[in-house]
Order: sequence, then C-alpha cells, then structure tokens
Amino acid sequence: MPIITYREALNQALREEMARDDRVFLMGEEVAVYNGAYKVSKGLLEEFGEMRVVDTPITELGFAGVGVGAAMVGLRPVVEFMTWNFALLAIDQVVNAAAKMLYMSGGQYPMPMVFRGPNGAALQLSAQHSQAFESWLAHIPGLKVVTPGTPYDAKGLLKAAIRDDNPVIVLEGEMLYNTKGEVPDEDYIVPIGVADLKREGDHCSIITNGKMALVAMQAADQLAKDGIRVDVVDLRTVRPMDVDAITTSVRKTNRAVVLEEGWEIAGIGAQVVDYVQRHCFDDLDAPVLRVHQADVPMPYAKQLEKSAKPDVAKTIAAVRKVMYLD
Amino acid sequence: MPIITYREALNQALREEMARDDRVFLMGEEVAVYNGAYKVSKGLLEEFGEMRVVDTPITELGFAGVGVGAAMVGLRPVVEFMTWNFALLAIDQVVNAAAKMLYMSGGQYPMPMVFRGPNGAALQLSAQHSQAFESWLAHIPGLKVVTPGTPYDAKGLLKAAIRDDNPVIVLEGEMLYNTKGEVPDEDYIVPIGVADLKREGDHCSIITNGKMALVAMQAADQLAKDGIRVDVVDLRTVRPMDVDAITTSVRKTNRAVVLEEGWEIAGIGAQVVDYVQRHCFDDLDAPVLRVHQADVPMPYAKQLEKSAKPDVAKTIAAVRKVMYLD
Amino acid sequence: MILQRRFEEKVGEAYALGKIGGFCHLYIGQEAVSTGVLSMLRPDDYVITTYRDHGQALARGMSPRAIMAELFGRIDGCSRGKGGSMHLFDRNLNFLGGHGIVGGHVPVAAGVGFAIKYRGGDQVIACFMGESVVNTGAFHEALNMAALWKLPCVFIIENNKYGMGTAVERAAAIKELDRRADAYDGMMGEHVDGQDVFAVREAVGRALAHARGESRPVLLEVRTYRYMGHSMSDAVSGTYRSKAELDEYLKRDPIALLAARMKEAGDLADADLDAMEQEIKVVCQDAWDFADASPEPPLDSLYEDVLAETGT
Amino acid sequence: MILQRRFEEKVGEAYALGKIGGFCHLYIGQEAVSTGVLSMLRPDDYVITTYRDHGQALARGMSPRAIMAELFGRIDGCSRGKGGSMHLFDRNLNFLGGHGIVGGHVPVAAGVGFAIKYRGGDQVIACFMGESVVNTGAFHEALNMAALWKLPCVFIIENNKYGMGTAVERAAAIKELDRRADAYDGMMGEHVDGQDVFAVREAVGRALAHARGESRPVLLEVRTYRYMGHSMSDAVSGTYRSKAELDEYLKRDPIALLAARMKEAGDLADADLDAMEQEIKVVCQDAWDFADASPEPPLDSLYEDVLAETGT
Ligand SMILES: Cc1ncc(C[n+]2csc(CCOP(=O)(O)OP(=O)(O)O)c2C)c(N)n1
Ligand SMILES: Cc1ncc(C[n+]2csc(CCOP(=O)(O)OP(=O)(O)O)c2C)c(N)n1
Ligand SMILES: [Mg+2]
Ligand SMILES: [Mg+2]
Repeated sequence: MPIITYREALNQALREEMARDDRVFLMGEEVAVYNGAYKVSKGLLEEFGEMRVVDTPITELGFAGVGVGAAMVGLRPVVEFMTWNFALLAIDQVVNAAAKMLYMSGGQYPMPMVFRGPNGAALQLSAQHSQAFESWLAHIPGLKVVTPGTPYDAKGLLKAAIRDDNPVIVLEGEMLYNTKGEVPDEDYIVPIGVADLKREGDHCSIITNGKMALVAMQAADQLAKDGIRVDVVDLRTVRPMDVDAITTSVRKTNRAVVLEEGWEIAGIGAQVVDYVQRHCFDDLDAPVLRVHQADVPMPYAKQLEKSAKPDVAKTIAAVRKVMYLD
Repeated sequence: MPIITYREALNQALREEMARDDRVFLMGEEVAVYNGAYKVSKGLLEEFGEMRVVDTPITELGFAGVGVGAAMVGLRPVVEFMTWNFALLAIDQVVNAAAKMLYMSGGQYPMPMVFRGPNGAALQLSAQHSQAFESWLAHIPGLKVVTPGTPYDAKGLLKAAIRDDNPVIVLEGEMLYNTKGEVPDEDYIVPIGVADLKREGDHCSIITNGKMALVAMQAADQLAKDGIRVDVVDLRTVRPMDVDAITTSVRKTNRAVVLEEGWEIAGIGAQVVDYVQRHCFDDLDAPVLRVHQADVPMPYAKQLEKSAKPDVAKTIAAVRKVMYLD
Repeated sequence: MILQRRFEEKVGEAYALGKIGGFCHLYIGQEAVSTGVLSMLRPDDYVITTYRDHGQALARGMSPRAIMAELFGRIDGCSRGKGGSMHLFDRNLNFLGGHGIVGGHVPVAAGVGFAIKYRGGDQVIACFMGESVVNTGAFHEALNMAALWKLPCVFIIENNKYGMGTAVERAAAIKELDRRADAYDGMMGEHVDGQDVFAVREAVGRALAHARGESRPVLLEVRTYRYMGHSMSDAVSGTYRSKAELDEYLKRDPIALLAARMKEAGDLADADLDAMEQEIKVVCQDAWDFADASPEPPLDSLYEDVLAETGT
Repeated sequence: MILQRRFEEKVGEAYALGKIGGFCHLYIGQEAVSTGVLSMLRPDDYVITTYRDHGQALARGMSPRAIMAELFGRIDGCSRGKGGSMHLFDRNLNFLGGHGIVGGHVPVAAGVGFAIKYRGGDQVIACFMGESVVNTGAFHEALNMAALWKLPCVFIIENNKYGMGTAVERAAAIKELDRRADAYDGMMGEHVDGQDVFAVREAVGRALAHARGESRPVLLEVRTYRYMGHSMSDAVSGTYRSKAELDEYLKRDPIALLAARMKEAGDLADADLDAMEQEIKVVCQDAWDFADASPEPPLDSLYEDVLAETGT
C-alpha cells in the first residue's frame, strides 16, 4: 500500500469526492489560489476551477452560512476553517443553523455538509491559536464529529463525511499533516461512529482520539518494554461515540486511562469516564484516570507549552497509576 | 427576611453594585428604555442614566467586545445577553478575548467583567432558543461560571461576580425570574466556587446546579414521602467546581445522581461523574446516573418538549435506580 | 393581504386561549411587503425569512392549515410541530424557513444565491429581514460576499421602525438604510413605501431586473410599520412608542390603502370585498379546526429528524 | 522607522536560528504607518493592534529588550513569555496588545473609546488593522456603534494589498476601503499614501481633530505594502504575487523616501544616517543579548495569570 502523508490523504479524499459528485465543493480562506493555508487543497483549484474551490474573505460566520444555504438547496459544501480557533466566530451557524435545520423543519431540510480544519495546538502559537474544541462540538445533537488520527482514517473519514447527509465536523491536526501512513489507492470509507482498536493488550485500556492516538501508541510502545500491555482504543468519532468498543475493552482490561487533547472540565474524556463507570462499574479495578491539557490558556514559551500539553510521559504515568504500580 | 423574586434579586444586585462603584455599568439589548427583555434592569436607566445603562444594537459580538475593551481600561462592565443562545455570536470575544487577556498579556490586563443572561429552555421556544451552555463555558480556563438557582443565590452571586476581577459568566433562567425566596436587605455576597447543601439526607446525593436545583428539591420532597432521604448539593458555581462538597456528600451517601439542564455528551454532569468516580471510587455502591435533556434539539410541541426536559419524575427514577429500588 | 390579516387575528385568539405557545410575532401592518414581493417571484425562486414569518408563508402560498397546525404544535404542521411559529418551512414551495437568530439567515441566503449561480440557474432568492439586521456582522459579511461574487440575492429590509423596543435611529448609525449598499460596489440600493403594495411591486420589479437579469445583489429597504407588539408578550404601545404614533400609522393601513385605490379605479366593489372576507373567514376557521383536530406528535418523534438517514 | 526595520531583520535571523517560534509576522515595508500614526498620539492615548505588532510596539516606545525577550519566550518579555510575537502588551504605555483573531480587536477598540467617553476624557484610541478586517462582521458592528455613540476612535486600515495570499480585490467588494465609512453617518473616511510618513502624519492630524476634537470616529485607509511573506512560514513572493510587483513597491521604500526627502531639505546628512544605523545596531544587538540571557519562565508560572487575585 502506498505510504503518504495525512495531508495528502485528505487531499485525495477531497479530489476523489469532488470528481465523484459535482455537487461537492470546497470553500474557505486561502483554499484556492494559495492551495490551502496548510496545503491540504493543493492542486484542486487547477483541477476543478474557481466555482468549486472558492477563496472566501475572512468572514467565518458569513461563509459558514453560505455553506448552510448551499446545502439547503442541494449542494454538498465542504467548509474549511483555517483553524477551529477561528470557527468560534462561525459557531452560531454550526450550532443554531446546520445542527438544527433538519429538526426544526420537521425533516424537510437535511444538511449534507462538512466543516473541517485543524483543531488543537501546534507549536508555540499561544492562547488564541491553540485550542481543541471536540468536547464543544460533541455536545451538540444534530452534528457528527470525527477526529482522524492517521492518514488512513483521515481519508476514509473525510470521504464518509462528505457522503453523509448530515453536518459532519472533521477535526484535523496541524501537527498531523506531515505524519505518514499506509493509505489504499482504491476507494474506501471509514464508517462514522466506529472506533478502532489500534493496539491490543490486556492490562489497561487507553481510550483516546485524534492527534492523541499517536501519543497513545508511543506510550503503548514504551509500556510494552516494561511488560505492560495496553489496549489502545482510538474512538475516531466522538459523536456518536462507539460505546461498545469502550466497554468491550474495559471489561477485558478492568482499567482505563482516557487521553484527550483538550481541557479537562467537561471534556470529551469526562464523557468516556461516564460511560465506563456506568457500563463497567463492576469490572473496574481502579478509578479511571484522565490525561488532558493543563487547565490554562496555552502559553507561548516553549517549555511552558510543553508542560501544558498531554504527552507520552503523562500517559505512561497515568497507566502505571491505575495499575497501582507507582 | 423579605421575600422577593429572582428577577428582583438580580435587579437589587445590579442597583447596589452600580451605586457602590461608578465603574460598573450595564450594557445589552433592551436593557435601558425597555427595562430589559425580562425586566431584570427595571428602573436602572432612570436611576443611573444612559451612560451607565446602555441599549445596544443587535450585535452580540460587537458589544461583548465593547465590554472587553472597557474592562481593559478599568471599567467594570456587566454585559447582558438577551439569552445565551444569542451569545454564540459573541463567544469569540468571551473565549478568545476575555478569558485569555490576562494570560496572554502576562498578567497585565485583568478583565473585571460579567457576562450574564438567561440560559436554557423556557417554554415552547423550540430549537434555536432553548439551549443550556454551562458545559461549554465551564470548559474554558480564564472564566468563572456561576448558575444561581434561588433568589438568594442570584443576588449574592451576581454581586460577587461584579466585584470579581475576572470575567464571570452568570447563567440565569427565564423560568426562574418569577420564582420567589428570602433575600436579605443588607449587603452580602455568595462566594464564587462554593456549593450549597440545600437538603440533607443519607441515602443518595443529588448533585445539581442552576434551574435544576428547584427540580432536585421537588424530587427530594417526593422521595421523602417514600422514606428516601437525599442530599441535594447545589453546586451554584460550575467553574471552579466545589469538588469537596461533592465528595463529602457522596462519601456519606455512597450513591449519586447528577441532574443537569443541558445535553448529555460532555455535559457538566460528566465532569461531576468524573470527580465522583475518581475521588469516591471505593465509596460508591452503584454507578452514578445522570439526568439531562434528551439528546435532541428542543422541539416546539408541548408534550415533546416536556418529554425532552429533565424533570422531577426522571430524577426520582434515577435515584430509585441507584438505590436498586426498581 | 386580507388573508394574512385575518389569519393572524385568529392566531392572536388562539394564543390567548393557550393553543399556541412560545414566541409568536405577528405581521399585522406589514402585509403589503410580503404580498408586494412574493407576487413578483417565480415558483422556482427561493424565499427565506425571520421568526416573523406568517405573512410571507401565506403570501408564498403555504397552506393555512399546515401553518396553523404548526402553530398549534401538531403533527400535521408544516414542520411536524417541531418548529412552531418561528420556524415555518415548506420545501415544495422553496420556502426556506423562518429563522430565529437575528441576522443569521442572511449568509444562508447568500449561500442559496451561490448555489443558484453554481448551477447556472436564473432563479433569485428573496431574503426578508427586520431593520435591526443591518447592524449585524452577519449582514455585512453576507452582503460583501454577495457583491463580490455577484449573487442573485434580493435582500429586503422590512423597516418597521423598531427592533423590539429599540427605535431604528437608536441602533443604526445611518438614516437611509438602503445606503448601506454603498459599502459594496455593484450592489443596488433603493427604498420604497411599504404600505403601498404597488410601489413595493414596482421596486421589486427593478430589483429583479438587477438580481435576475444581471446576477447582482440588491438591498431594498421597505418602510413599513407593525401594528402589534413585538411578540405576543409585548404591549402594543407604551414604553417605547406612543399610542399617538401608532394611530398615525394606522391611517396608512396597507389593506385600506389598497382597497381605496382599487375602488377608485373601479376594480373592486364593496360586495367583492365582503365576498373575500367571507371566503377568508371560512379558510381561517377551517385552518383552526384542522389544527385543533390534528394530533400532538407522538413521543417517539422526539428522536426523529435529529439526523438524516445517510448514504448517497 | 530604521529601528523597526533593523529590529525585525534581527527577528528574522533569530527565527531562522530557532530562537523564536510560532507565528511571526514582520512589518517590514509598513514602518511609515506606525511611525506616522504614533508620532502624533499623546502618551495617555491608547493603541491596539493585530498580531503584526512589532512595528507599532516599537513606535509606541516599548523597550526593544522586552519585545525581543517576549519573542524568545523568556520571563523578561513584555508579556512574561506567555504571549509571543502576536501578543505584545505594555500597560505602562497604554499599549493594549497585539491580537490574533482577525477583526476581534476592533470592537475592543470601540470599548476603549466608550470608556474614554464614559469618564469624560479627551484621549483617543488608535486601532490598527489589516485590510482584510474591513470584511469582518466585527468591524461592521464596531463601526456602527462607534458612529452611533460618537466614540473617539481612529480606525487605521493598513492596506498592504494582501491578507495572507488573498489580494484585497478578491476579498472586499469595494475599491476605496475608506468608503466603508459611508455606511455610518458621522464617520469620517479618508485614504492616504502609507509610504510617505509626512502624508500619514497629516492625515492623522485631521483624524485627531475629528476624533479628539469632535468625539467622532474616523476610518483611515493607509495604503502600504509588506515586503516580506505573510509570516515567517510564507515565501516572500511566488504563488499570489510576483517578484516584479514586489520590486515595483520596493522602489517606494518608506525609509528611503523619508531619507531622500530629509536630505533634500538639508535635514539629514549621510553621517547622521550612519550614526543612527550604528546606534540602532547596538540597540538591536543589546535586545538580542538581553533576550538570550533572560531565563525561560519557571514551570510554576504555567498556572499564574489564569485568574486575577480578586477582591475589590
Ligand atoms: C442574535 C439575536 N439577538 C437577539 C435576539 C432577540 N430578538 C428577537 S427579535 C429582536 C428584534 C429584531 O428586530 P427587527 O430586526 O427590526 O425585526 P422585527 O422584529 O421588527 O421584525 C430581538 C432583539 C435574537 N433573536 N437574535
Ligand atoms: C478570524 C480569523 N480568521 C483567520 C485568521 C488567520 N489569519 C491570520 S492573518 C490573516 C490575514 C489577515 O490579513 P490582513 O487583515 O490584510 O492583515 P495583514 O496580515 O496583511 O497585516 C489570516 C487569514 C485569523 N487569525 N483570524
Ligand atoms: Mg423592526
Ligand atoms: Mg493585509
């Protein structure tokens, strides 16, 4: 299988779906002439022309609304946010329009659209540019929310998102765009709502998603050196969540660590904990622990930022703790 | 002690704090000439004049930003959102400006301001006007978030919020404005971050906040008729949360139900569950159960809406279930 | 126009009886706007509006029964009882709904204009909004894109002088609202008397020539007045406007003006008017009866329409 | 202006060496704007700007040491290493920061104007922004309120022709950006050549007369050009602009223009210029050395500045 980057995988997904269905178009800041702020849309303008690859003014609220309108009358927009930090300006359209249109119209207006872009922290971008919003988005009924962690999942989930008749949020990662992995040439999708057991073990479950799947795998590698075998459950989708995958794993391992990129309070990890304690109450040998960003806005200084982020060391420490090893 | 409405309690808090400190001013849609969409600011224009009670255009993003700017240079704005549904348009200013200013300026610019208004569902206002955002707001470091459930708490918490040097979110309730309770005439505050044990019992803890405190008390009354005695822990503040109050109660009762107004996924209740399982793992006799809004946008039709909302019956059922009574 | 008026009078009654709940914003006084605009549109054009949507829905030809049933929160409502007064939708008539967030639907309208252009169609979208909308960021962002991309959008400001209790001059730093079009090259701006349905139709004709003919956006300010409170929970006059002001505007009731003009031209006799009133009365009562007989949505339907069955 | 130029050249070097991280947007080419504006302000006036903030910070008189230390992410930085390049703040100089959300700081500036008026002061706030900002909703909402409430705000559009890779005419449906002022009664609009520091000063003088004198907002479009890429991670030319275009604009380098003019007037000799360059070189090197020697913030400080110690 070809090995390509996460960025190329997304690019392939866009290209294939645009070729497959001429109702699909891409819109956002710098997606056309500039080939995307992170080059995800490279070459698409040339291939599909300016009606289908649309540079917008810096008006997140406005162009998200344009996407909503286009979806109402049958197009299938893919709206790119340069980063999800800026999507806060558009969140009214996502939450009050896209997520509710089908419901408040009594089923008349489905919203076949995608909102996508990088989410979470990159490197030293400081407070306003380093936020992870999966828990906010997963909170909202009427949306689906996917967080691919690998090139394979990125392509498969983005393709599934574009084909879905509902508003699907695709949370990518600036730090993931250059990561590589195997991605089939042929057409495939990764179904929305299905977790992936990325590593098998029986001592503890690490339940994670998105960018943190990589961190979890690295932690798993290191733990293995000490003879600790962990399940790595990559949720891939955070709404709807694959509760079965979570409970199956925890019933086997009897211990769980939840690793997420964002802040602690009412984070997506809290929801995972809730599922675990509710469905695996009698299976648990220790409280579930969580690893997440420090509860502060992201600082600029390199070492401060590093210490604020969830990482391999913190994950390992949590696993050892739920195993009562330290 | 005088018995007044929640609305009057808020009005007193505003009046007293504006009289006490001339840097405090109120701004928002319809707060002045119209006396407030829900009449919370009744009489204030007359008393304090149009520089301190300011009607704004319908520009949530803009006037929230005006509040931020005024706070940066030493005023103490109270920004009213007609409802928190509309605050989504302003959420960038709340999250990216107000909550981060002190941090990204390295401590130079505190944000002594309040964002307040009704949160959650009233009656038959349907999807776009019936949303509870406490879990979103509690997620964000740099904010404090209070959710008063009684007139006493409303006055005390709003006064504390206005005196606080940080951005404080005050989530009120349209359905609460007419509720009545004892409110002292003299000056007092309710400290931010301190829960209130509103009912004592030893069989089960109901942990709740805001509007749901009323529901919890009604459930407690009915449960008492069956000899079931519950603790009602009204968090009052959801950021920072009074973890001690939660754990103290659960260690006593060994059982907990978390009752919240909003949606389930990554709701504030999930965070409470996380604290409970982490700190009271060995104390729990049953999994913690949650009561919350159905995971759908709010429908208009009366019976549908009723069935979507958390209520006394659902709370009682949950308590009975964690007590293995049904 | 008479249908809109009488229908809403019925709505007022039903609200008072508790048959309708929630927010309910009447259109009474503004009927010449909906009628003037929608009588000029083609069936394949699109329409989008705010929470104050009964008038446009009726003028677009939506069934009074389905509207009333929606207001009653019943399963036969046009939005299956899920939307209520603020969220009337009818896919068959390209009626893209009433929307509750002030300004929120304006970018959506631009998106419909975008889709029309994308497909190479010659439809337009008519986007109704209250005058407060001209201050919102959403309005500005949408107009800029509509002008930049030359979208066939007719933005119609129904300037009824107040946004809730706020007089337009206390919210908008501009006197002639259509002049907001000056900030966008290639956008046509115009204002017109909204109590005179013929004047509205003429202005819309010019707007359509620009929008459909040239694929360019138009900003049309239609000056009107609402005779009722902002919503059913707001007094008709008092705090923010005087009874005297209201009375002044009542003299230019759009229905009375039209009737007088038609009578003068000999196009309408008193008997015609009586017959119309009679017919409309029946239609409105029928809508009420239909709504009243329609069942509440089954509780199972709570979980329907959250997500579409997917797969394309 | 020379200080800004040389300082940023040093910044470029430090970035290449990995001493500075994250996003870093140079101001090179636009120095006549910051200098022209800030040389006209009083110390008690307020300044607010975007992430492209080094130029204004220096022109306002902030310490090159504190700025460089901030860029290096050190404890002696003006924002204690927490903000970085995009978030320079200096409370003592009423420098209200660099802000990262395009458009977000414009309502904040209106709020400062509001506070000035609230207190009855005669200060102004100068709010710098890139030309892309004129399309944002935040801009529109802020300008409407500033005009409505007559706030002493000078909104300065630094039109450097591009917002990242998007040429202004592909984003703004208006040619002369200051004409956006037409949408707000009582707002003055003007545009000026931003490579000529004297022209900028004159325009700012007129703006201040309006803003300070009449307590009215002003929208000033200053036409300039950036010589570097959008940020350190963007090529100087290529995809969205040609080398030829860049070269054309380099001919109107604001520093060269000023030097030529002063020499012509006999106000500047080559020796003066050399002396200035020499002095500035020392200042910049000193800033670098200071920054390099300053410690990283202690890990404990991660949890500081999240919330203020409260109690009033
Ligand atoms: C973003 C937002 N803010 C506030 C409201 C509350 N609200 C509903 S209608 C309204 C007044 C709107 O006035 P206008 O646009 O003139 O329309 P009209 O009601 O006069 O038809 C307000 C403030 C809202 N629905 N959305
Ligand atoms: C709301 C928002 N959207 C997108 C971005 C990403 N971004 C940062 S700078 C920029 C271009 C801004 O251009 P302009 O306003 O002309 O200022 P300049 O960079 O030219 O000084 C963009 C798109 C952002 N920071 N904020
Ligand atoms: Mg109005
Ligand atoms: Mg620019």
